[in-house]
Amino acid sequence: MSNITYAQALNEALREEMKVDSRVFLMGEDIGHHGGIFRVTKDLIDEFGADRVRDTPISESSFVGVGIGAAMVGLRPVVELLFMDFALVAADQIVNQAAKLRYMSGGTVSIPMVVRAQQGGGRGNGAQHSQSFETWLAQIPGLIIVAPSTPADAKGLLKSSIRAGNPVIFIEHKLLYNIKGDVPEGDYSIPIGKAEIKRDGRDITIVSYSRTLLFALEAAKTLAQKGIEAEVIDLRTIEPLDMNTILESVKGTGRLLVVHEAHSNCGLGAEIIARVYEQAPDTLIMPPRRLGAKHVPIPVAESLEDAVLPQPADIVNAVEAMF
Amino acid sequence: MSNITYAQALNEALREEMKVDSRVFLMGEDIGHHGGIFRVTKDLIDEFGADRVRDTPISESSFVGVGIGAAMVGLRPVVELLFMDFALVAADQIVNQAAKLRYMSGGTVSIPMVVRAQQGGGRGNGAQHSQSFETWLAQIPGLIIVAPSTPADAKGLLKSSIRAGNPVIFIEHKLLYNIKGDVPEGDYSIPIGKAEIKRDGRDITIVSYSRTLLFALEAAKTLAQKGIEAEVIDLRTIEPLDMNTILESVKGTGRLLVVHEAHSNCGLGAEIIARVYEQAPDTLIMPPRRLGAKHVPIPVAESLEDAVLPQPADIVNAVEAMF
Amino acid sequence: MPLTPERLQDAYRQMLIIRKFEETIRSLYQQGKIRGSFHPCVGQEATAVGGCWALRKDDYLTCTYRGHGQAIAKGLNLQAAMAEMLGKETGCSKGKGGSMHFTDPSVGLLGANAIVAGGVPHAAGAALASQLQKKDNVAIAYFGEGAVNQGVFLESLNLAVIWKLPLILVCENNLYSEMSPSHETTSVVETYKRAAGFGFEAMQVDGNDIEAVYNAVEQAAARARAGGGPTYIEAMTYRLWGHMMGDPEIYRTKEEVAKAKENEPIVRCGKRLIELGCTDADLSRLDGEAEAIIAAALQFAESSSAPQPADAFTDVFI
Amino acid sequence: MPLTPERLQDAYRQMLIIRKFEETIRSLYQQGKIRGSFHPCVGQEATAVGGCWALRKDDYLTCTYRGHGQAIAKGLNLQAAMAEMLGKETGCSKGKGGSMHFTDPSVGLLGANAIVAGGVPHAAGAALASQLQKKDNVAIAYFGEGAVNQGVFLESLNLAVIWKLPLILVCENNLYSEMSPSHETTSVVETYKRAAGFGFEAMQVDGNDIEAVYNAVEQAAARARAGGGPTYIEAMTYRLWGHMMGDPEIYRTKEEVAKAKENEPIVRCGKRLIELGCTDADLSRLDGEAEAIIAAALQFAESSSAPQPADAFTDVFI
Ligand SMILES: Cc1ncc(C[n+]2csc(CCOP(=O)(O)OP(=O)(O)O)c2C)c(N)n1
Ligand SMILES: Cc1ncc(C[n+]2csc(CCOP(=O)(O)OP(=O)(O)O)c2C)c(N)n1
Ligand SMILES: [Mg+2]
Ligand SMILES: [Mg+2]
Repeated sequence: MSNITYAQALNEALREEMKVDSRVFLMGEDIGHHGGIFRVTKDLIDEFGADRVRDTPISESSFVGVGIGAAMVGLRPVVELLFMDFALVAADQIVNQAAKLRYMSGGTVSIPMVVRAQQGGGRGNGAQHSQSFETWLAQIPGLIIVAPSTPADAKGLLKSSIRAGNPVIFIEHKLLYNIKGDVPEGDYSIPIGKAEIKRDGRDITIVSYSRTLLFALEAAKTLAQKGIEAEVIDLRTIEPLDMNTILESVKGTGRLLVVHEAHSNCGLGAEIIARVYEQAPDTLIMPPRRLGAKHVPIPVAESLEDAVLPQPADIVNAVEAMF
Repeated sequence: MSNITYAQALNEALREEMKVDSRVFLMGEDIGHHGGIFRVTKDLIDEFGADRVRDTPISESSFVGVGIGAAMVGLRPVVELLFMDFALVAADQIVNQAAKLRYMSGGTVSIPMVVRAQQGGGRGNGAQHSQSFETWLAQIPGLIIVAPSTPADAKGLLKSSIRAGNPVIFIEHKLLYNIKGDVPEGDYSIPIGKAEIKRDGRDITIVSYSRTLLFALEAAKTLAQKGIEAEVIDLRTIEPLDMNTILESVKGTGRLLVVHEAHSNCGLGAEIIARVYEQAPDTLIMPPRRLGAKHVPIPVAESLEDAVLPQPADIVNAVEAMF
Repeated sequence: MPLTPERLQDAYRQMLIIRKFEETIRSLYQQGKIRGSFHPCVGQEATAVGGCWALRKDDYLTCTYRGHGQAIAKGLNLQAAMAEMLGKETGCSKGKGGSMHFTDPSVGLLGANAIVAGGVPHAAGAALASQLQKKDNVAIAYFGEGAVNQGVFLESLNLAVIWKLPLILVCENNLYSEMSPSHETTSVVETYKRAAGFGFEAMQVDGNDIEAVYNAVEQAAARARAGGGPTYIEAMTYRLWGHMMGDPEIYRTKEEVAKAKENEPIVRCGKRLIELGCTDADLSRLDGEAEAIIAAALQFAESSSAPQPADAFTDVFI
Repeated sequence: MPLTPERLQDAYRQMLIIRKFEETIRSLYQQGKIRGSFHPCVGQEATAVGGCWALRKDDYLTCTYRGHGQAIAKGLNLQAAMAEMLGKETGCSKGKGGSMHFTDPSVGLLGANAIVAGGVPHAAGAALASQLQKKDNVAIAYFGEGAVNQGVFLESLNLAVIWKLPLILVCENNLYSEMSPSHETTSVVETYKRAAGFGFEAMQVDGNDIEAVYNAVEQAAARARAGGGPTYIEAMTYRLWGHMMGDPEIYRTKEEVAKAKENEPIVRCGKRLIELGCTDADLSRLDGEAEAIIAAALQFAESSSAPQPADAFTDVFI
């Protein structure tokens, strides 16, 4: 175990996978000598060279497409988008191409590619640099979507993603990079598609992931002082969803709150609520709730951004209203 | 009243708006002399000239962006994407730009632009030409989304969209263009944000829109023969959602099924279900259901496509399972 | 090494096979047996055969919805191709991909694409993989002249040059993009000049002359294999049929089409073979062979079964 | 008509105002008073003032996250700009847009943009609107040399030429795109040559020479107003500070930056004014005036209130 940051954990995962698998290579803007704006690819160029740690022009659409082509012929590209918001300039390659080529080919090709990007708000980066896209991407069949909240999960899930053999959207959060945690040294992996209970509780199930998972844990502490014991589930993988873990928990608590930073509308909160009613309609003792960003673009000023994005206090309030 | 097709109704709306408002102009691929692949802009070039009925290169990103710029300085562009699937190559301009510029400017600019596109499957056009994007776009604050199912609604809503003063995504369906219906002659409009009950019923509320609305009506006939009277609501506008009409109906029926061709995952079905539990949790007498495309890309062969996209018989089955 | 007279005969038959494939599809389409759209490549067979035959089977190819000819020339099994058009489970994509998505990595075909220019970066990616692995495979991407105004295409021009990719870009300039004359929408009508502006080795060839296409691609491939980087070849050609079935073709005159027919690649290749000593009987024999191959493919496809509904849910992930 | 000596003095002061604006922001940033990122334009003031001053107030402008200087030169109210940086309700976007999205249509500023090249088609659209309405306004779009590899930019080059738009594209070539030297990622380093390959009237100018920029844009505007179509101006310049606050600048040497300072636009303009007969005292006076204007703006901004949380929910739709 070493106590390292989320960014360092990702860096370890990349380094270890590149060492054992010569098919793995990286593409992205300023990932080489600069080591990435968020330092995730720090020093990798020294170890693996500029061919495998490849700086790109500002041509997201093309270099994601290049990743697809390289993956189709057997390499394992890990493509970095500097901000998830830039997935929009590469959207055709992600949605029309990466997600569909295997299916449209009747299974004759596969796309073992990872697209990494950080997303989210909380830093005043404005509407074009603060979005959360997991619910959009979850609508697209053919993509696996992961969003770890801790350094250990980040390392283990990035390894699984690189090995998955399928297109994976690997979602980081700009305000998680400096979070520290204990991370196993050397090789291990966290399975795709497995949620984890990050806190046990009997009174309510709070489902979250990525940065708002930390908010949920913070809220759970406050709630505990008020006598409410929240079970906090970290989805870790958005698609495919681990409904078993959710349903199991809800069976025990009878209450459900889903929290995410992505906008509420047609979000994962709605999806999980719909599935609970489909798969286990009798488990809930009261109507479930979800909490996401309010339906406006993300503003810059702190007073505004805090009003739009879910905060720990909002979670506390939402839970209290369910008792 | 005249009995005309959905495509003709759209053509009338464009013609009439262009006549009364010189700020309205059209851009798109092959919309000029060819009149559009689906004939929606037929003959308009003869009346308004090639400047206002403007053929574009295959540069969706740029010409949507040009629409935004023209709208910002006071024109009213109506931009056609040949297939909704191509919104992906213009995604940045739609999502990062059109939807956000007004907000990011503190309300000092506005984008009175309509983006029209047909979407959906049922013709074997394959995974890159058969998608439905309304639920993705509904996640984006700053866009109005409409999806009429009848010729009369199509004409009236296109007029409202052009006059809205805000970015509107106007969703057509490739298999609705030849549907005929009675359409008022001359000027009228259908308000954005108002659903319509297309069939009265007391036993269950079926909410749908666009092509699956017709499937819902078809299913309702079959169900009536089995003694189930379905109320069928045509949303017409996806964003903002007319929850009042839905809640009012569900209050009467106690049962809810949402049907759409877009993929289920994080779809409008889930959203409406979540909102019903938020806004009127006691109205439902049994768990609500939603029906959307299964979570795979859209295949070509008929036996496959029919298995993936919701069919009238699926609606009948889903409803029967709720009784 | 240019095509020998013997190979040219084979290539002639290959072009006939492609032509007859498209003619068969048209008739099936008219019988209502084909779903979706069909974008015929009739008139463009020389770019397909000339280009793909100048490459190895383990070189990579991406193409477009109009790429039946290229897919077949690269080695796609004809029976599987025909079955795919009919949406049968024996199709090359098991009925999932249809007319616009022929794929067969076993012959290097990484996929036809229904998004204009969408497949161009995939070929660049395959070329990069070859370069990274120090292999000598090259990649070829076909696209129409309308594609040169699509962002991802232009971005890929830059990438290919700065990374010196073993990539061959073949623009099939058939003068029209859908129902519009491309010169109305493209600032520089000689698209190879635009590519040259990105630093590409770029040229224009007569795309209806199969030997010219073959030679250009062969040289480009040799250069690419030797580490010399990418080449852009603009092949001037003409599509003799409409953009797709149902195209009213109001954008061109019957005379223009008739005139183009005089210059079409199969007729021209036939004349060339006669010059080289073939007889009319030789040509008829080649025609008959092509006919038989297509008939067998059709027979196979028609007698195959439609996929089972449950098959819709496989092949998403490995 | 070139800048008169009197206008050049005003322009010098305008550049000083921009410089001091950025210096003030840096110090506020270091005090933790600015959220998000800040991309300073220090060293690039001549492209901003030279270009925007060659245009009319009712001409249109789009720019980038590095566009504070252009916005101010076009006429954006300084107090509103400063307040926006501090996220105040009196900011030009009421605190919603921040550093990367300065907008003020009343002075023709249609918006700075945080997506590389994202604002370029908007300028083209404004230019199209002017053309359609038979007005004589032109539109100018600023962007960096890194933007020339982004699809929407390249698509817009084609559109501008075929539609003969009254559009002026100004590439501020400062040699770096973020932390990378742009020649490593761009096939043709002289970006104006690539534009010429699209049929653009294209040229390179010394972007640190305010008069050169002014003259080039003035001529381009005259041409555009007369229906002569678009012009591409590559203005060679240098950003004296990092890409953004916190940039460790490992990609260049201190010597390179020191050398660039000798050529920086404000120093150069000062020398030129002395040549034209100004005294050192004149320059100091202009400096003092700029200082006072910035101090007033800062005072205004600091004494303004933060927006109310409820304000987050307005300004989405009209
Ligand atoms: C991104 C995108 N935009 C539009 C289309 C619709 N479309 C299909 S083919 C075509 C014309 C392409 O012309 P060209 O590149 O010259 O190829 P050709 O069809 O002539 O072979 C268009 C616009 C598409 N498939 N993808
Ligand atoms: C589409 C997109 N990709 C990447 C970025 C991240 N990014 C911001 S500035 C920048 C460099 C731009 O360089 P250049 O165009 O030369 O402008 P400069 O910053 O030098 O003024 C990059 C890559 C972005 N904002 N948008
Ligand atoms: Mg063409
Ligand atoms: Mg730069």
